Amino acid sequence: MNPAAVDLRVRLGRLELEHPLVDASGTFDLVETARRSRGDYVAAFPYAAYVPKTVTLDAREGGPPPRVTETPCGMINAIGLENPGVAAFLEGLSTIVGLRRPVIVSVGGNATQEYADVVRRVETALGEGARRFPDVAGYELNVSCPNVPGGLAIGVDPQLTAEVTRAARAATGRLLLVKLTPNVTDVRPVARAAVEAGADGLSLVNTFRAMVLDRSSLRPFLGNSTGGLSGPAIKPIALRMVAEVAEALPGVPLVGMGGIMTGVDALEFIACGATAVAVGMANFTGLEAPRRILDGLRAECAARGFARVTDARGVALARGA
Amino acid sequence: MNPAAVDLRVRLGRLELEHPLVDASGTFDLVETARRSRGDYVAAFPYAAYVPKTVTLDAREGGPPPRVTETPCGMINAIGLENPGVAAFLEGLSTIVGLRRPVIVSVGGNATQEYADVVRRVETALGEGARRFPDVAGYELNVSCPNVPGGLAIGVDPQLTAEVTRAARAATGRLLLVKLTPNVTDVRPVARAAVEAGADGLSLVNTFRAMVLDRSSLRPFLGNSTGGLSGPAIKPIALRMVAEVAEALPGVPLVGMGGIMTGVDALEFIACGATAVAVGMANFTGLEAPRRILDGLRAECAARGFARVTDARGVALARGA
Amino acid sequence: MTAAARSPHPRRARPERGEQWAETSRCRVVAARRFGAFTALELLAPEIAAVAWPGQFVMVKVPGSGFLLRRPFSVFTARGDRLGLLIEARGPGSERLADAQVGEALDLAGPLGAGFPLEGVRTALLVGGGIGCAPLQMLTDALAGRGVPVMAAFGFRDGRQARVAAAFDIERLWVATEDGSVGRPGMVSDLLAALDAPPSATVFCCGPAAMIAAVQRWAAGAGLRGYASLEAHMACGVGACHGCVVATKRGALRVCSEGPVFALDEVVIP
Amino acid sequence: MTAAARSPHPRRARPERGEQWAETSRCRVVAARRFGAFTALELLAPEIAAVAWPGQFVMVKVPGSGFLLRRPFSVFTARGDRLGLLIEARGPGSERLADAQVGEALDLAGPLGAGFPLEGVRTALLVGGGIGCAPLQMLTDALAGRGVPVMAAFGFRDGRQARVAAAFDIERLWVATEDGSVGRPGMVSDLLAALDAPPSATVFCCGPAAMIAAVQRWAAGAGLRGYASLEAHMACGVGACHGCVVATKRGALRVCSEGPVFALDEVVIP
Ligand SMILES: Cc1cc2nc3c(=O)[nH]c(=O)nc-3n(C[C@H](O)[C@H](O)[C@H](O)COP(=O)(O)OP(=O)(O)OC[C@H]3O[C@@H](n4cnc5c(N)ncnc54)[C@H](O)[C@@H]3O)c2cc1C
Ligand SMILES: Cc1cc2nc3c(=O)[nH]c(=O)nc-3n(C[C@H](O)[C@H](O)[C@H](O)COP(=O)(O)OP(=O)(O)OC[C@H]3O[C@@H](n4cnc5c(N)ncnc54)[C@H](O)[C@@H]3O)c2cc1C
Ligand SMILES: Cc1cc2nc3c(=O)[nH]c(=O)nc-3n(C[C@H](O)[C@H](O)[C@H](O)COP(=O)(O)O)c2cc1C
Ligand SMILES: Cc1cc2nc3c(=O)[nH]c(=O)nc-3n(C[C@H](O)[C@H](O)[C@H](O)COP(=O)(O)O)c2cc1C
Ligand code: FES
Ligand code: FES
Repeated sequence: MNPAAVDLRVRLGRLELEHPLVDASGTFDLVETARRSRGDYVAAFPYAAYVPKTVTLDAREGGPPPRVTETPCGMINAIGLENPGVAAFLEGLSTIVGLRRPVIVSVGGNATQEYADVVRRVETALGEGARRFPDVAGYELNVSCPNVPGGLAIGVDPQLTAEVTRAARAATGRLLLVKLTPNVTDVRPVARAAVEAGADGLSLVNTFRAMVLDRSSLRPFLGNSTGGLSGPAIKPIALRMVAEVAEALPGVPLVGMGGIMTGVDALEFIACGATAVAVGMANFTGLEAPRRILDGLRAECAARGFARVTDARGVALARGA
Repeated sequence: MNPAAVDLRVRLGRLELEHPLVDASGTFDLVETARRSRGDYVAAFPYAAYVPKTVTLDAREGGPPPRVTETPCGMINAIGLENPGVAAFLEGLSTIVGLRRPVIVSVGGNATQEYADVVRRVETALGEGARRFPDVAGYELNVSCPNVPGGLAIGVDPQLTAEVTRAARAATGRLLLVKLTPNVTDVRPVARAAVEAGADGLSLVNTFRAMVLDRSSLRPFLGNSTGGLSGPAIKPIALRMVAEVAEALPGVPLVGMGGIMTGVDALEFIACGATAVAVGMANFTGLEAPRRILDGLRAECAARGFARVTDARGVALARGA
Repeated sequence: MTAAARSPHPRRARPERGEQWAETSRCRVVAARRFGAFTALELLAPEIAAVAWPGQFVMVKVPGSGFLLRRPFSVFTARGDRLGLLIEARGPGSERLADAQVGEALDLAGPLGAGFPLEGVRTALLVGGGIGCAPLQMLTDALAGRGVPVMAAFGFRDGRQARVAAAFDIERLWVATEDGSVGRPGMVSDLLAALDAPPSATVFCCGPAAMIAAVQRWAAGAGLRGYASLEAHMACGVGACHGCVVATKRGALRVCSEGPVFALDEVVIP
Repeated sequence: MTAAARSPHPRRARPERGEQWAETSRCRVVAARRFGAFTALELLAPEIAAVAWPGQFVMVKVPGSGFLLRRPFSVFTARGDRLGLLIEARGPGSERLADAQVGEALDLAGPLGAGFPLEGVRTALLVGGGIGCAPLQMLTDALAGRGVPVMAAFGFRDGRQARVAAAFDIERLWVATEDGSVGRPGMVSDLLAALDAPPSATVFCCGPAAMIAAVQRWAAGAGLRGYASLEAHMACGVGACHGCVVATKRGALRVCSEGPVFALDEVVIP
């Protein structure tokens, strides 16, 4: 089968995507990339939708350095949600008004109410002048921000997750995704709570809480002591979680991620029930990563006789998704 | 500092160990090794204590093949607790009566009562003829066996874990360790429950529930669909969990494990608060692995000026362990 | 220092079905020859070569940091101090090994596994499919040493694979290819009917599951006894982890320690 | 096809402080020379060499499957179509790169970062510690092209490190070693007092944090302005991930995009 003939289009809830690949929040900054790259990078944006770094109501300084390093087949990060706050975020967004792809705004917060506040601020800006911005198609609620006593996240608690989701749902009619944390005993109750509270779909997984030591001092390497593990190392756990949620909540669109470096990796998440997939750490291997993964996905579909990428969805599951 | 001068002895509860390295349950079979190796492998056993594969009351067939494969910087297994049952286990144990190191029997079970039954069977055998066996110094309760509805393990539930521990505690006066599963939102409540129910120490971590697909069929590769991830890929998560438990339960002896391949890796777990460390996947890289790791640990202690390996314990923690 | 260097051992006669040694040794590649899709490596491995038994295998460490588990490879030849391996690149690890350069040292553990029983064999019919032919050269050598007549039938996918026949030194060797480019067109099982194997023959086969199932059916029909060498994904290679079990009529058995050779009629192909 | 092949671009004049390009290109190693603890690699990299600015860096992909994140290396030289890197093996990745063979192709992204400002510099005092001397050769070349006089002071741990001085083409170069084996015994900061830098001099420094702090104090005392090039662990190298921030008086700034060069007096060494 001719790879060029493979139909890569997918439907993420109400959203039509040209292909299943989006960037994972926090790993690709189109505003920065456009600023520093030759050619019209905004027009040439390789992903089917743009998920910027998580934005909070007010600016956040983030954690103390060092913030990143490599681990066996992965990396750890403790950026600590550094971001310029929603107002500056909207300024930046307006510089890529020419983007021909939808934007899914990743929203963070400490208090459960903060999420809805950010959503409202974006809705207000869009209401006042949508033509100043690219097409904001929806939101992804990053419920991995620590909140619960002991440093755990909102996303470990089905009830808190439902609260955050409900408030955001009330603030927007656009696509609403909730991004699940993998640091839980069972991801399904949280997934179910988010969907019952109004989420249109779910993204998973965020990073795994982890720790790296400085090899000479044996003290925690990261300024923040612990951080989030991502990359190929976690792929087998991420695949298991995506498959679990796909089986527990058939029909709910999922954005799968965790260690996607190649087209086969992307296809594996789709086989486990994902509608779309997000590329995180691979962005750090070079700007050509998304194209390479997309070309790989197309070739892998063709080699296996999938005329539509949606034909591969759920083939790894006990019953289709 | 001269590596040979480093004092590697540690005290795991009431147990004196010559050095901190033990084998991780299920990854080293001394009975088999002795049978197939030249020389007196029982006398030359490289670990400070022998932890055999988990044994259950009755023989278990284990899961359907395939059961293992490599993953990025790790491996996945779904052995499914195959074992010949406690009676045959004791027969095997008697063939290595010449072992000069203590044995820590790893115990599994489905019902919470099964653990205590296995412990009692071992105690009875020892009572009837301790000289037929090597020195059985204690037990490690493997609470990762699926039990809870939905395929979760006893070890995800503090109460079930306490129940299992209490029953086993009543059945033996020997060292009692509980081996924690990492597939939990917060490992500390389970750790605390085990200690309050009578555990002398804790081992962590067991494997992470994960999934690997067959690259050509895109169906789950393992016969059992999901399996347990181990190896260097998980080391940063395992280190975080060991540090968390060490900080939450100071003074409780911990056996740390997860991806230890080198002396530095072992030292890192000790820096995170472990008293002893277990070597799992590394055993599959070659029979010389334990010696290599032990020599590395000694050299790394010397290079950092730790005259005693215990001087390194907890140096990565907010306060010492 | 390698384990081998630590514990030198005298040359001994090969015990029936072979001893299993988990010790590792570093072995220099002294020759590497391509045969179509396969590469024949010759290694200087006096200790393993001295005691290897036909049907045994070695666990090879793939050089480079990207590989953790060792890869199992059958003993292709064991002549003097030389150990031969025949490698098909089927994934990143075997690809790297197929690219091994003369002079490079590989880390081998073995020989491992229970090899082919040779006691009482009067005539031998060897059946190999694809890379499954690898253990059959050493078997031929051992049978020849005992004066046992050998007939062999190898099946390959295509002409490129079939070029490996040139790496073998078996007098009566028939070849089939699925694409018909070399030898008889079709599967190796089609060859079997055409060979008139004497009823006293013992069948030794190694290859893909489907081939083993076909040989099993044919041998049962022809009333021949025999052995099959099986593959399984392995972790330890020494019977410790129970990762490599296959279904047999005696229950799930470990390919690495209770196999890789099993009685042909006890094998259960799923 | 590399990104560079997709979008060929004309040679352009170097813009002030350099443009930042995230595109990757495969660059052949044309020379590799050892200088004690360091290796100087020369790469055929016409596109990067044409536009690189002193103080910029490239993100290099370490060959082999064991490495995922790229490693940052300063532009050591950019002469014609050749790009020079100076590499100290400090871990597995830099070790592998220091072992790069002539003929091997490396995957580079860059040039990246904001380099040293050269506008208005009348005399330059370059201060390098250990591998921190790497960006100072290209800086010297650029300053020489503008007719700016250059003095340089390099500090090394020992004689083995100091051998890298031979890789430099700087007329007025003083060296200090901590073990006293070469040049003045002591730290590079001890050298500074001895040099009588004119009050109009601009200080350019790169090296370990402790050295930068010492230079900062000395320059403040001497009333000299200057710049420091900093290191940080990086993921993206292009300002996207905020992984590489360092503390400055203007808050946490990204070494990869807002640096690696910062005003000497705004740097906050923890
Ligand atoms: C007893 C035995 C003898 C063998 N003899 C030979 C031989 O002589 N020549 C030869 O070319 N091949 C032989 N094989 C198969 C060979 O081991 C695999 O092709 C090889 O391990 C694949 O590794 P990879 O990294 O290339 O593939 P990958 O698929 O990337 O490997 C991933 C993991 O799966 C395992 N694996 C993948 N395929 C197989 C397989 N077919 N069998 C066992 N494990 C596998 C690998 O060892 C590794 O742990 C033998 C296998 C067994 C069990
Ligand atoms: C702007 C900049 C310019 C540099 N220029 C040079 C140069 O010209 N020559 C040279 O030899 N070195 C230079 N370095 C340092 C070089 O990047 C590191 O030595 C190298 O990344 C270490 O990688 P590794 O795999 O050997 O070490 P490991 O410690 O195994 O690396 C693990 C991870 O940490 C990162 N890392 C480790 N040490 C450093 C470090 N000191 N700085 C940044 N990241 C680090 C690695 O990139 C990798 O992601 C520069 C660093 C920066 C930030
Ligand atoms: C440097 C870095 C920053 C990240 N920042 C965010 C973030 O701001 N919001 C978020 O939801 N996820 C964030 N993530 C998580 C990723 O979006 C993604 O869930 C995770 O990295 C797994 O994908 P990967 O293995 O492909 O990297 C970040 C990850 C990395 C590596
Ligand atoms: C093949 C295999 C079998 C295992 N069997 C057991 C077991 O029977 N009981 C147990 O408690 N843990 C078992 N484990 C888990 C290990 O003891 C250890 O907790 C885990 O592998 C993490 O260590 P590692 O990363 O060093 O392998 C097994 C692990 C592997 C890889
Ligand atoms: S591979 Fe471990 S038992 Fe066979
Ligand atoms: S390394 Fe990503 S912002 Fe600097």
